Amino acid sequence: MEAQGGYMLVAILLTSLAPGVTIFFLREEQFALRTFLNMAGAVFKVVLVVALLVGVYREGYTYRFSVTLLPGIDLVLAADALSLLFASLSATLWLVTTVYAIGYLEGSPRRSRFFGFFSLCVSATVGIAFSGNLVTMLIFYEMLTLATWPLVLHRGTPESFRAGRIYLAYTLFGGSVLLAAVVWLTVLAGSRDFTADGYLSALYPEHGTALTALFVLLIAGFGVKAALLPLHSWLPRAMVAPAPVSALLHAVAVVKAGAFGIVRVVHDVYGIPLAVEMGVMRPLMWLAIATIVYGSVRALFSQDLKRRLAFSTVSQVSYIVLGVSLAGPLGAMGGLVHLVHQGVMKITLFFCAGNFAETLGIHRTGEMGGVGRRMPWTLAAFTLAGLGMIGVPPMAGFITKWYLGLGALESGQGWVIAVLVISSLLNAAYFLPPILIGWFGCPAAPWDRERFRGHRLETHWMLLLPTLMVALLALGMGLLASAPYSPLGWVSFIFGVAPGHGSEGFAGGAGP
Amino acid sequence: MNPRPLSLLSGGLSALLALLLVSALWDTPVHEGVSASVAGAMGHTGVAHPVTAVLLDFRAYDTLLEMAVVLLAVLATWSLGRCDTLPARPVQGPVMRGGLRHLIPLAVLTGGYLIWAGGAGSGGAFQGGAVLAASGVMWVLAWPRRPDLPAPLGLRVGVTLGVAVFLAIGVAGLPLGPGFMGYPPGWSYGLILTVETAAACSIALSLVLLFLGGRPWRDAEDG
Amino acid sequence: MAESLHAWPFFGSGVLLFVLGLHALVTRPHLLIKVLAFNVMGSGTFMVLLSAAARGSGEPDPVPQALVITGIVVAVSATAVALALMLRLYPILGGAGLPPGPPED
Amino acid sequence: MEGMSDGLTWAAWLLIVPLAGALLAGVWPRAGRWIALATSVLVALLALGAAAQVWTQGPQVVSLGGWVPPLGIGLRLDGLAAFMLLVAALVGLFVGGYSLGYIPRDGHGERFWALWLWLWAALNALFLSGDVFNLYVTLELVVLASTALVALSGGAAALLAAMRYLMVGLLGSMAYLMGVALLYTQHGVLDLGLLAQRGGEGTAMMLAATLMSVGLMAKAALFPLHVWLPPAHGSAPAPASALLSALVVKGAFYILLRLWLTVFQDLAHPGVMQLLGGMGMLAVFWGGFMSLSADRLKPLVAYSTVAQVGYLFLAFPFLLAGPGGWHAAVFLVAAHATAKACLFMAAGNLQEANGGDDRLASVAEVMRARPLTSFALGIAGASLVGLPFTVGFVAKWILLQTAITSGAAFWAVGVVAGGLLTGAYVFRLLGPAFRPGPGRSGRPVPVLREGVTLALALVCVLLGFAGSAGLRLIAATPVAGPGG
Repeated sequence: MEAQGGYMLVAILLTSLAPGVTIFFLREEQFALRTFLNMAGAVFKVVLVVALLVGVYREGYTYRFSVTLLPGIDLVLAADALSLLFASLSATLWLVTTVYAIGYLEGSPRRSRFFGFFSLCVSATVGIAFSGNLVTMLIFYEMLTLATWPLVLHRGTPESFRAGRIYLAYTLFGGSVLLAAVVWLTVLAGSRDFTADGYLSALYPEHGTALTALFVLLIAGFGVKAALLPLHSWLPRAMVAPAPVSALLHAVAVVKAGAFGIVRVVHDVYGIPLAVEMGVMRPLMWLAIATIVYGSVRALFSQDLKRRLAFSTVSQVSYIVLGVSLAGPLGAMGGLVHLVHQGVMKITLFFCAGNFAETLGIHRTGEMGGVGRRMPWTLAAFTLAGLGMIGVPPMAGFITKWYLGLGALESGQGWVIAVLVISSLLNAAYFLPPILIGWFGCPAAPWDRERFRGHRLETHWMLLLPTLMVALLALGMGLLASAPYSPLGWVSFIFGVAPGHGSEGFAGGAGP
Repeated sequence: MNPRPLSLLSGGLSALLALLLVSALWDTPVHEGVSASVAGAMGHTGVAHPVTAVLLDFRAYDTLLEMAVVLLAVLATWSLGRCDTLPARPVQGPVMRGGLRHLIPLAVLTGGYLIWAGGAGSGGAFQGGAVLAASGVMWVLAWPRRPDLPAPLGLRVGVTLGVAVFLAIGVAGLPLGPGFMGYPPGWSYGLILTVETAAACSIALSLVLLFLGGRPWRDAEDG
Repeated sequence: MAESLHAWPFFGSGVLLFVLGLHALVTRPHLLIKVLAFNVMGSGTFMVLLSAAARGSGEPDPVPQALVITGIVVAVSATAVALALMLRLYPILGGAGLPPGPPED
Repeated sequence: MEGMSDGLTWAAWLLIVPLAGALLAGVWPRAGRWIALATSVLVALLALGAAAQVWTQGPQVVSLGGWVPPLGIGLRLDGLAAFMLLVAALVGLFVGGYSLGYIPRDGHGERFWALWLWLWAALNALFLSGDVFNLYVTLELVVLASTALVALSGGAAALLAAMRYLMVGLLGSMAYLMGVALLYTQHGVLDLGLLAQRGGEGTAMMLAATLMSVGLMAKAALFPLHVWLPPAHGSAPAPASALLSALVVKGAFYILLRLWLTVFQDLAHPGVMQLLGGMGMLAVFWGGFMSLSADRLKPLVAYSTVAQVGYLFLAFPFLLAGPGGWHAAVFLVAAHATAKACLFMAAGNLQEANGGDDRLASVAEVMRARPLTSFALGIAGASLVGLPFTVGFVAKWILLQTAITSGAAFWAVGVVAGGLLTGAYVFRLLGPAFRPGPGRSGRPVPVLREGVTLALALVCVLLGFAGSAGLRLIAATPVAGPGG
């Protein structure tokens, strides 16, 4: 199939890159211009992504753009169904988060710098989504590191500097491992575009050891950002960043970039058949399970709200890896759909946490008593997303767990369902208490610092509106899961499987 | 590192190096080097003395750069600051000055001869320039007051002249045929003598100025 | 070179000068001595070159002679710059000895 | 005798123009800035022309004045030389633009221009030379011009640093010259090409290789012969530091590489090459740790040069890694030259704005108020670390690829670990800029300078897309022995 206008992909990158770079050089007081640039870029990006979605779904187009970097090595941007899944998630949530961030940071210093790096982050994330080969993905992956670090430092407190240092240490290390792995792979197999079922099978079993070592290195490299088990501890610390950063980056962009990278490596570099043959999927599954359980347990014992959410992220992102490692289409669907579902639900939770902190000064779960009377809308959103995380039907999280369960059965590993059940119980154990005391409890003490009292809305509209929007989105994704452009619908399109059906055809990779 | 161990270490390594150098030189074959090529090419150059031919024709580019080194050294010492006082006190009494009155013209004459002689025998721009410079240094040392040196522009042109003339002649080779740093056939002798003269003047002046060790004029920053 | 013994003393002295200069340049802190040592090294090198030129039978090779002339002029220029610098440093250091220890800022 | 080929014409003008500019600027210092500006534009165009010439016609070795080596001196305009000329021209152009805003217009400050043009002329002569003795003369030119530039600011530290540099430089030159004497005694020729044909492994050759290599390593500031570099590059005026770090140490490296590619090709045994590479790796780590513990901006950047020079020495083990293995290190020259020049230029802006104080803690305040310079610092730093979208990333990629292709994966480990160390000190430098508190733009710094600094940072990004072209140019270097 002929590749269509690759310039569209460049344009999508530029919609956030150009405003981002411009914003750096704006003066602090140029509020209107900065806001306009941010919003225009975000809206334009969403429009372009929708155009691509339609193009890929209706017309079956593929989009590709490439520049030569070195002999035999191209920088490739390509839009296939899988990349659009991640790109549309990032674009949509960027738009919402931009509104939220403008409200959240109102009146705080150094907003030009903040929004500049914020836009660079989104550019990097979208770049990862549209990367057509591993080299390109590595490039954007490192760019994401570079652009996120200043946001972790943004508050400038000693604590955030400590977090920044740790974040940098982990991600630079991960980046280096990834670089070494990608170079090695390129030496071994050349720089090839991602293809369904991978491109390495010809090298097996001749280079079996090298391929296994490479797999470990690649997973470690991406695993740092995906917060897989031994490499996760930067994530809870990075929660010192402002709420929109935690929300968009640490719940969506950064960890998802890692998870997305793992998906690409397993599906489109190695390919499921090869990965299964090499016997690397089972260890990956164990790693994912360990991370799921560990994250949930740590979340249960975290009293700080954002920290609890962060550990919950550690746990939930590994659902994606788990889905992939089940090595069947249904499990993979569950994993991929969770890429979107977890993003939307987790961003809702972070927005709510930000609203509580900004409006009432609530930082710990114990302080949430009676918050439902003061901030019913926010708590409602929190409740919806929390229930979704637990996996209560008909929320989006249920769809994930359902497909993961089906996948486990399909691959003959039914015991994984037990893991899902345990994890759900743990989820319930740490999400239900704050929800319950929020609705039914009483404030233990007066709020630390209460703002927006007596306003028509419970908090600033720019904080409330995005929160409600993403909460509704999370609800809608569950209720309308079988619609064509829903996440599940799209994931089914990726795998060429009708939603709700079994494994009549496993394409195994990206692209119809 | 303490002085003593350092000294021992350096001494030991130097001795080792000396042994190695001697043994290496011992093993080298006897060859005539480039002398055959030089002898063969002497007919195509304007000068009769092989060393001058090598310096100013075959390896003229080396010599251009070498004169550039002298000029650059002058600029470098100038950039360090001004020479406040002359390096030595003038000697009182009639003997010194009377002697110099005869010595300086003699040295100038000798220098001039050496430059001219370089075309055929031993001598050349550097030897001549050095003798000229010696007379200049004597002049500087003997003068009772601050030397009344020419204005900066004159000095600058003077030290630059040698390289500039050489470079100009070298560049002229580009349109004229023999290429960069080449002399048109038949012009060699005249051009080489021109270069030698300019070079000797510049070198002499430069050496005197290097002897002063700084700018011999005041600049804004000298206050 | 065994067959051209007349060049031998010159090679030997050249090498000796070179290493003597090297040793002094490395170990002596006084700048004037260092500069002199550099010149001694240079003389040794030039001597080696000239001995190589005069080794064979017949006319000495002109190329090393030209190289030595060039080398001498270059060395003189470098010496002049070094001495000028030393004169500037003299009042600052209160002498012409290079302070010991590694140069840290 | 025979007519000039086009290649020689380009090479000749690349020597003539900067030399003529230097002469003019020396005679007429007050017009120095305009002479320098015109010269730098012209030389940049000429370098492009020369590179295009090599690109289309292939490498050329031509003799000056029509005298063919061994009688005369040959110039070599091949891929390696053209690449170095281009790098020098690129850095020179930007440093020139920067200096327009740095060098005061009052009389005596203008001496900078002549010295700068002399340095450039000397470097061009060095890159083009094909004769071991001629290389010695160019080396001396480089040493003298650099010494004068280090001493330019005139303070005690600068003079002392200049003196130390001069001593090391002269010692290195003299060791090199003894090597030349040995080579001539052994072979009776001075031309690189002819020496390469004769080759040989005798004591004289080994000793010549040792003397010349050690001398050049001292000039290139390879650990442990680096102690002169941080004070010299740290106390020179910003544009001079940029030139010294970006180009001058590379000049010595270039000669060393050139010698091992030609004259000493028969001596390039694995053990020797691994030793050179190992010293390079030690330099990477030592320089990195010293950078990490520096508390002032310019010493930090200067120590980083010590570290980055270490990477260049991977060229030697890579010589044996297969055809063109050393290309990676040469490409790294471009990456490091642009990044380091940019860093020194940015450091100069910050230091001047901060009233001459370059302690990291107080510079951070100025960084907060000067986004142009800080942005440039960030990009150049990223290029130094080898993060994507910079030329540094491409260079690191090629290094790793070469290391892995050659089966010497331990070099790859070294490169990666060194990169992490670089990351540590670069981010330590950038970190304080994000501390809270008001920014302070400090004393005025010409916008031109901030603009040029940022523009060079953008060049670091643009060159990231020049990897293929750069490698193709470097590959146009005829090499008979290992590495060819």
